Amino acid sequence: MQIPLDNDLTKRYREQFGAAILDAVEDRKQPYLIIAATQLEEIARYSRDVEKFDLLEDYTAVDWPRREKRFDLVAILYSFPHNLRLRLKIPLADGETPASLVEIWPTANWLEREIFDMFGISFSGHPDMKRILLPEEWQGHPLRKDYDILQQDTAWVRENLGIESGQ
Amino acid sequence: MNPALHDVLAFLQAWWVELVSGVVIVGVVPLVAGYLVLMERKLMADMQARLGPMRVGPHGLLQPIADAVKLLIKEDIIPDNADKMVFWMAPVVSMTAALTAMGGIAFGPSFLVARDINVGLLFVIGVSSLGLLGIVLGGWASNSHYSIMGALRSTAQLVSYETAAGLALVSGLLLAGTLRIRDIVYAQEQSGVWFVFLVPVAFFIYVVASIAETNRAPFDLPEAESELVAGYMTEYSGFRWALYFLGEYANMIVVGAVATTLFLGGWLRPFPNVHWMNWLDALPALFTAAVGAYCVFRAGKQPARVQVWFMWAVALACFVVALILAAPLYGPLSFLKLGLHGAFWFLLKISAYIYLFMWLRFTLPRYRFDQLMHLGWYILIPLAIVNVLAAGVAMILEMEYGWNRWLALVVTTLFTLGVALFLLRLNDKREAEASSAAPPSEEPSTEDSYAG
Amino acid sequence: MRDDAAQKETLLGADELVLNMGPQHPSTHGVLRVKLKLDGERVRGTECVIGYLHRGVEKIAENRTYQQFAPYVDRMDYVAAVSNGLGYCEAVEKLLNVEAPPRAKVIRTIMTELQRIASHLIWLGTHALDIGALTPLFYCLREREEILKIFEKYCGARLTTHAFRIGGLQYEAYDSFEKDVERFCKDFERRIQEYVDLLTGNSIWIGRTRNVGVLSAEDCIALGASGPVLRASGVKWDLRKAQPYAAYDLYKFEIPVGTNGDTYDRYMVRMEEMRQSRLICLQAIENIPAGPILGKVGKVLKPPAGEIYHSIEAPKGILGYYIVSDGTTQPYRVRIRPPSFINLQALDKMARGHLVADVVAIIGTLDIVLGEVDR
Amino acid sequence: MLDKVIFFFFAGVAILSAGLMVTRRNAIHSAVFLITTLLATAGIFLQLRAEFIFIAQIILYVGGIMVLFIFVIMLVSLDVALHQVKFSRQKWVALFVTLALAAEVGVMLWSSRKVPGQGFLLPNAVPAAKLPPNTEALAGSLFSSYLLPFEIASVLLLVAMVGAVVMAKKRT
Repeated sequence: MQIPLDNDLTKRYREQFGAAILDAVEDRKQPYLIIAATQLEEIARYSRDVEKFDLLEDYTAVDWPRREKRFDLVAILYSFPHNLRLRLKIPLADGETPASLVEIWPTANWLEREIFDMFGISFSGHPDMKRILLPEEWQGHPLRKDYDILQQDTAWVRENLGIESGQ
Repeated sequence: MNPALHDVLAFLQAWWVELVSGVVIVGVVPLVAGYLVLMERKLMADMQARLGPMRVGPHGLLQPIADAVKLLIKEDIIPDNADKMVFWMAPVVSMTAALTAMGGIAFGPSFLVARDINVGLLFVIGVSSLGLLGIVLGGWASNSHYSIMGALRSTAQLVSYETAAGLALVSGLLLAGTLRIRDIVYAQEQSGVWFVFLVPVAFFIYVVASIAETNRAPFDLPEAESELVAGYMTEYSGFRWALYFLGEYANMIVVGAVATTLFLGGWLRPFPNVHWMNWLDALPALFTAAVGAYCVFRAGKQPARVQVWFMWAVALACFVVALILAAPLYGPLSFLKLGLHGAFWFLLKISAYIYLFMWLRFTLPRYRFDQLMHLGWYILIPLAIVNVLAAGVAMILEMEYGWNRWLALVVTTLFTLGVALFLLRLNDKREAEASSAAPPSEEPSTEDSYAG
Repeated sequence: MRDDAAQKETLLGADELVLNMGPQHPSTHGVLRVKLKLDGERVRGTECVIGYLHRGVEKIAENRTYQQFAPYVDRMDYVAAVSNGLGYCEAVEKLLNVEAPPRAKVIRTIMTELQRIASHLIWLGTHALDIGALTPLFYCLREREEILKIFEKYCGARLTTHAFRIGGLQYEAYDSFEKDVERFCKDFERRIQEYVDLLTGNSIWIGRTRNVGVLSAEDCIALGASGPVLRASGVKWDLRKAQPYAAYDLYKFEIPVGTNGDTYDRYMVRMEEMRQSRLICLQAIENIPAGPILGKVGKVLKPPAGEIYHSIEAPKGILGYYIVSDGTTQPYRVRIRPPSFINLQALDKMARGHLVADVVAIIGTLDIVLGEVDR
Repeated sequence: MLDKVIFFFFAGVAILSAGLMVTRRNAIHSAVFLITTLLATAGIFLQLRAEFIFIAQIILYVGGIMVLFIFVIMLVSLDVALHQVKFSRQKWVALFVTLALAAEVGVMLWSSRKVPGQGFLLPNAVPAAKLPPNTEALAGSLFSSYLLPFEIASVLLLVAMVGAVVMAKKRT
């Protein structure tokens, strides 16, 4: 159902950022751009200021362990003036540190922390890069595909909760 | 006879009424406080479309006893880092103060513990204000942030509102011309009217300030449950906690009694000097009889047999009390009238006062601390001062210039009300300025304001 | 927050007090823990510590089939389970490219609006309780009970209803469904006046909520705050109007907005939203189309590979589902955009410079549910 | 007899807690013992039928001043104060002053014994119950013969209060 997208919006993005826009796709009538992590901050700023995507509705990641760049960061933008949604997908290799978007959308603060917590992607320039949902000493990042659903930080559980296992 | 024994006997002979009353206070007030709690819970339930305690005894009437037993056998926790001595002592101070203050109250012309202390009213407010020490010390000793904040709040609050309450009492005292509890009531009997009608503003100030003094909503900030968990009582459990609670409810009775004594005519019935109103003397008996009749009426509708019996028992008790209250109406027994009817009217007035407290608690949200202080310092205290002056002026007008008492008081009260309006306007203006001038968030750029 | 900045001179030279509010505190609405940095009673900064209720919902989703996961979403925002279910079902339907039949859509709308009222009632009761008004809570619970009774009659569950099914509805509406909803809605107008009488004009209530936790429209958008929080700041925006889903395009309703973005405005907005929800329900029950309640979906759901983002206007704000399918029966990735989580971020901005008592009011006005914050 | 028991009880409590108040390290404990001292003194006042002074002692000292003392002590961090040995160097000075004071009081008591009926110890003075009510008497003398000193004192307090407010305002 994915079809290549070539409307005015994508044209403007391509004009502005050229090679940094790796691809533009429409999936089930929802557009998304695949962009390079290097230009993330500029593209985000452009999206907010020029294209008026003023709301960062959600910011998350997907793990594709077999791919060369195993993560997709997914930023879901919404524009109040145009009543329009756009997704930015940023492929990332393990260990890459994309720029933090906190300066552009303050709402990214906790969302990036959650991504760090769940996927282990660290954002450079984030004011407070630490775990948010899991305890700070927890080992492992649960939403990675190689983190089994039965897996847990048994040592942490034993030490802090005083029980053998949380399962 | 051994002179020491003789001394003791003489002492007992002179003071037996007071001693018995003291024992009664210590023995009965906890029970009364327990039933005040039950009454509060039942009233609250009624206003909130639910039933309240229903399980222990018919209609939950034994709930206070169950609560007391529960609190007694509960584990007594003292936090590790608490100051043991002060922690242990604080609730006792609170409760002792409240119970001692009660000793100064005349529940009727013949029920008075501290019989001829000539600073009676001062004694009551002075000693009851010592309860604050228990709160402050308890808050400090718990070694917890919530407790200490509760203690700080309560210090600030009680010191401010005690000033207002004291000043409000002064304008009543000016009319009475004495501090002796009994003489205050006699003064009202002579003037033929309760002081609440002579100095209504003072009464209003006292009502507000006394709510704040007893830490009741909407001024229950020292123990604001949703902010400070339980304020100064956070770390207390079991019976120590119960002592605080007891102190608080005993304090409610005390402020109710003070207001009743000074403003509501003490043990006097309404219109004490109007002869054609003498039929009011029958009211206590009729009232209790009516309660009994209602119980009989309800008894038929109770679902369980136990409840039916219980209702009958209550009805019977009511009829007995009604008979006792009716006894003074019979000529030869009329010497009982002052004592029995006095106690009835006094307790009725205190109950009404406490009911007002509870009603307010169920209805109103809680003040914020700064709002509370503003209300105290910007409105109540200035108003109370003006009111004292006004009452003084009224008395001078009456005594020196021969004005009619009512005229003088109406003029000065109107003046005080004008001042009140002015203060309120001023307060509104100040608030409006404050909200427009100062943005609520005071650190815009120095720190990253979005940081987690 | 940086600690060096916290070492400021405070009243009487006393140290800055760090007050640990929660995770067991009467008014943090669950297991939220807020570290308050205080100068006396004035808040210098806050730090939320969350995750006490983390259950790994998103991880669970990857190991369940689409249908199996549906009940789990009810456990996030457990005071508005129906809305969660609606969002999830519609997202999966979009992923499958199927549509629920009109009858299902209308019933979904009614249920969701009832749920919105129920959720707002819980908010109103607890918020008022936080501010010290004891009584509204019980009135609110009384009315919520009526709604829960309707839910119970409809699907057997009261709280975590799992009322809808991917492709339509699980159950046909029971016989007196319309009558029950109508009776509730007729009655509710009178009931709502009781809350208004207790709170709206009360000077203490106004004093406690006016100019407390002010959030401008720009701040709201920057912080991602949505739902009534956003509308109270004056942004007339509601997903039910902006991008209608279910059957919302059929009904007339207003979007209430505030002007100051303070706690009082949020209160007024939510109160009006309840009235509007009531009107939607009344319009909807007038004409529930006949027909099937389940669209053309198979027993085994295998959405083609791809992804979808679908969001709805939940009682607390934008509730979004981002679902990635790899063509199997289990979702490859489910991301839930929880409105409470993102709204809670605004707490620090709103609470600075206020008193401890205001923090309580602000947590209340954000209307968070920790099940959703922590997931 | 009973009067004596009561008197010695109050006096004993007052002296004992005064001693404890000086020797306690913890400022709050000191404050608590000071309160006890003040209350015991108030009790003695009551026994002497000086009811107004009794209640003034309670309201002003215990209910007002001591509460504010504790309020301030709570605000100041106690841990620091506990570890400091502040007054140790003044030990000898303190001892000297105490002895001097004790000697003074002793001399006074001793000399007063010489004049019968005018001593400082008044155990056999007029029975208190026969005195006129002293609240009125106190008011009478305060507002007539001692009006000027009374007003001066109140103005002084007002000055102190205004001064405190000014000093507190300067800080911010």
